Amino acid sequence: MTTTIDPENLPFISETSVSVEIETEGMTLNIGPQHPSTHGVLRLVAKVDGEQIFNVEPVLGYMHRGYEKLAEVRTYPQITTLVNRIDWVSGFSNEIPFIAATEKLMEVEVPERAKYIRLILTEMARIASHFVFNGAYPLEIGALTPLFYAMEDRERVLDLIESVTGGRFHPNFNRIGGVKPAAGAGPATKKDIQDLPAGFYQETRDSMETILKACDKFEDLVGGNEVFIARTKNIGVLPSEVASAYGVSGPILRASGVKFDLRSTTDYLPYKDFDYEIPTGENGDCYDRWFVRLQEIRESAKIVLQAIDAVPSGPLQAKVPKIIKVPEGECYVRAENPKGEMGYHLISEGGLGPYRLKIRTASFSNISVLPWLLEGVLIPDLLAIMGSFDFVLGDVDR
Amino acid sequence: MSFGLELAIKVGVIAAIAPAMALALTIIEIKGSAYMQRRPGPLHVGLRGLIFPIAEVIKFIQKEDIIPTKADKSVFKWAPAYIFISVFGLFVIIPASPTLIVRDLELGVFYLMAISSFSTIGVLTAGWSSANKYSMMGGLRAAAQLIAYELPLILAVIGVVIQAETMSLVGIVEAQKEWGVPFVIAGQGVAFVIFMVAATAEMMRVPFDMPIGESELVSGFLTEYSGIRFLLFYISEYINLFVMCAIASTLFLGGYHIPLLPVEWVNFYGPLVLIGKTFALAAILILIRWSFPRFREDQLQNIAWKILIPLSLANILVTAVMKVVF
Amino acid sequence: MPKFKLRIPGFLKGMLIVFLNLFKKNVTVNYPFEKEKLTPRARGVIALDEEACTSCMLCARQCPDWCIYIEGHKELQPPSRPGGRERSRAVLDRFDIDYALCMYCGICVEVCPFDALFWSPDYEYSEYKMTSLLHDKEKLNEWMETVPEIQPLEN
Amino acid sequence: MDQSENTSLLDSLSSNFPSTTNDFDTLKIFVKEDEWVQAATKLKDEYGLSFFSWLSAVDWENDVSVGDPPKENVQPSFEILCCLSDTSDGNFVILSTTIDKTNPIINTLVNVFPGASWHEREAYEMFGISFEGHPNLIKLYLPDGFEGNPLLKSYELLTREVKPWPGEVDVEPMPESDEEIKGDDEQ
Repeated sequence: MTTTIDPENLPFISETSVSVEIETEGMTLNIGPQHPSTHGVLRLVAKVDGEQIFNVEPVLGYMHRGYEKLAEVRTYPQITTLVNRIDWVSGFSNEIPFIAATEKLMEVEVPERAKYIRLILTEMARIASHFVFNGAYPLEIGALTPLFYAMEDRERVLDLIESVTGGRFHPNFNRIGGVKPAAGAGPATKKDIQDLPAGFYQETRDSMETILKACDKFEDLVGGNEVFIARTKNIGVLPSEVASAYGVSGPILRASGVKFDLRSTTDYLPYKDFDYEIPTGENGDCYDRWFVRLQEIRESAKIVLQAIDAVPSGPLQAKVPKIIKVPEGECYVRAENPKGEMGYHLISEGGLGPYRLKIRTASFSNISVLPWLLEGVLIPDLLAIMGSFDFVLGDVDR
Repeated sequence: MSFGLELAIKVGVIAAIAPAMALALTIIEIKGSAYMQRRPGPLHVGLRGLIFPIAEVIKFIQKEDIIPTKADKSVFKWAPAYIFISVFGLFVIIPASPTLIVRDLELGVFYLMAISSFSTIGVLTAGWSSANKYSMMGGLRAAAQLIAYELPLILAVIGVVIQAETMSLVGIVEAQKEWGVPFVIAGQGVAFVIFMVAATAEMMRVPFDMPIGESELVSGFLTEYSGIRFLLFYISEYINLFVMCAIASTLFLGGYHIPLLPVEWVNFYGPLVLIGKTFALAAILILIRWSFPRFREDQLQNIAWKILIPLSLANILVTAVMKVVF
Repeated sequence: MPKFKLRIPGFLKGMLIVFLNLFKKNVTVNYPFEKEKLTPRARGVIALDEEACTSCMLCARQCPDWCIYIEGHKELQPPSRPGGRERSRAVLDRFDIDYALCMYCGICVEVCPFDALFWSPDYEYSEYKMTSLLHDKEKLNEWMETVPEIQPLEN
Repeated sequence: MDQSENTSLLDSLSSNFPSTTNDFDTLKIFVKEDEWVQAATKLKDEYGLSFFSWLSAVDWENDVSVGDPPKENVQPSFEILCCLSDTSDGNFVILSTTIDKTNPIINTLVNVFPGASWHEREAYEMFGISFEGHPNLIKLYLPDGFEGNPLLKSYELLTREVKPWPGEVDVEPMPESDEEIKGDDEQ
């Protein structure tokens, strides 16, 4: 349901034609690691003339935990616990590409039921991540109430994830070869099967209904508001060539008009069995980036609704040795993370842990385009554009 | 009664009413916004949170009042006083009934506009003297915004003055009583909207709260203030809200007058009616605060200079023509 | 002169939504007085069943954070059948989990081959001093009561 | 995997580039060091692989002080990987070249893909590889006073040395414990 006010012919309130006659020397403003709206510890050193910025230089590394080095001293089951802490807003979907890469190297066939459960939980993680964006972005622009409504709806999805996996942010539910089969390895705990709990289907259907209603509420409350449109329309327009040259992926690339979604091209999860559209924006400004993510919540809710009815029965995990040694080989698997393309380049030399694990995160490339995009922009727009990129510092600094 | 005693009583009454009204509006805003966001708001303070503002006042008084080393000490210390004085000054001309008024100035509206532009100095000095880039930008934004919205505020009121043919607020309310219909219906509806928009900008409330833009400027010119100085800013913000809504209801909604009630007891129901109308207006402003994002300051200037001022000039023209015709 | 196209002004609908939310029930769970219903699989704390543990050190090895410390020794037990030889049995001296380091990943519970470790959703064990987050085996045994039974599953 | 079906890209690539491998559905092209930039521009212009995914390096070393050494010993060198993809049907190619460790210099891809600058800065500070012609080759993540290149295999992890491993077995292993547990060597 598009908004009642069609975005084309609503004229832009004002254009920022700030003509500088008075010669004022620039000021370097540290939008520093400690700032209310840098989504974490990102520091922007901005050369500012009055309110207009003419050069922004992000300083990274405040959140660098050195995951690629840690991965080399960990065994494969331990890395999944490490990896879902990269983008902590969408916990579950970080593990998927790594597990898929290991399974590909070990040539393990994942049972259907495990694939469907993984798909349902990934789409729920996407809904949770996009709700955080839906709550935090209006906050950047000054509206305080959408945050509370977004967090309330997100609570529903997190409770569902917790009822299945036990953890809300860091579910750690994926095992190589499938999903966590049982609570333990002893005679009694082996029988405590970690399958979907009773009443899960009914609860998910109710939650998805309320989430679809919440999306319409957000469309009126945030998208319809003229002040929001004035603050986000035609601001931070990112052409698609620049986006792909910098490796910007995910909702931001789709907002620039590129209809490219890794869910439909690679088959790391059975997305082919469901029909869903890929929302794209027209002119790649902040409004489109916000609107594409709102549509994606709707699509994910639809996918989950279809997926619950079609979950096949069967084992939860394929036959996998207790001590996992991945045979020699090298492969790169990428997945559609809520923030963009997340990929793992896994080089294994047959040891207990990988020889080298390159983690390609979405937000790192997404914000590498910011210095180009923030030339000559006013400070409030800097925050509107940065907010629309929905990055998480763990994702950026790894 | 000698003038001194009368003056002392009046100042005493105002010194009691103004903070009480500010605390009442604070609790309405905090509890109201909490319920709007489906959370209970402050609960454990006492009486299910209703005495929260008193707790806050005490908290701010006993908090340490930090003055940054590089700040311009004397200017930094005096900044909150300017705003406090300008906001208190406005109480002089608000009529709770034809006699219940500090002083019914002939040039009431003129006095009103002069005093209300005094707070700009307070905000600018606060921003400039805190030796902090963010508060300096907040101060400059505030100065530009307050000056830009001074004009529509004044031009909107001129329409009312033409229609009521007097500048004294009691006279304006009497004119509305004689017209039988409050001015907001009798031709001054547009002026009322302009006045409310300009008043929101004067009070630096959302959607015009760029000077205290939390997500951009940390908290604008208030960044370096703490302790009792921050309390002065905080209380004067809510007194400003009360005063502006009181003036709006006096000029446009008929102040202490209600058509049905008998005129003799105006001294009794007058203040209640005035406070009722003021709190209604304040409630609308509170609802606006929690459902709007924030403008960018160049959009804000555009709205002031390109929409509000031409509109208010047109309104004056129409009122003048109507005055001549009827 | 930018003009506002006022068909159904968006901000009025926005204000209506915020106004209607005024009358809806509050969502907050008032923590100390009302407690949120926990899902039985929530990973709150790890409980240890002391008899079952044979100090095989598998969980201490697999723990990514190195936060499980185990010491045990061997003991001779009286023979089960009269005349049989004594059986040597590993006895647990010390089994500490340092919850300051633990990241609740659950590898230890999964790896334990003797049903000694269980998850319990209880979470109210915050401390004033970080060192007292090191739970010894008596404390871990206490958590055993809070471990829920096996929950019914979807068909 | 759809990657392996579209053989059109595979055979058109293998015609132009000598050694392309496609195991585990990862299309990998080996190029000599000096053809690095031309290969990238060719891939970008002719094959439409205009999406710059990532660029990184691998430190091939025999005596490693961290993790497990490679299976058969390998000639010590840096392997530089650069992944390019297209934004239509999602196939990707990994461009790879090896440079020796004595003087690790390779020319930069910034003029072909502006997005490469941060990835190259990261490889510079993590491996010590310097990129010829990079506009501002300074540290990206690490604080200024940090010496050493962390991702080199010779760079040990300090905390693992300081803290004794709690998995130390001071009680004799269980008599009937199966072989696998014993084989679990120390990390």
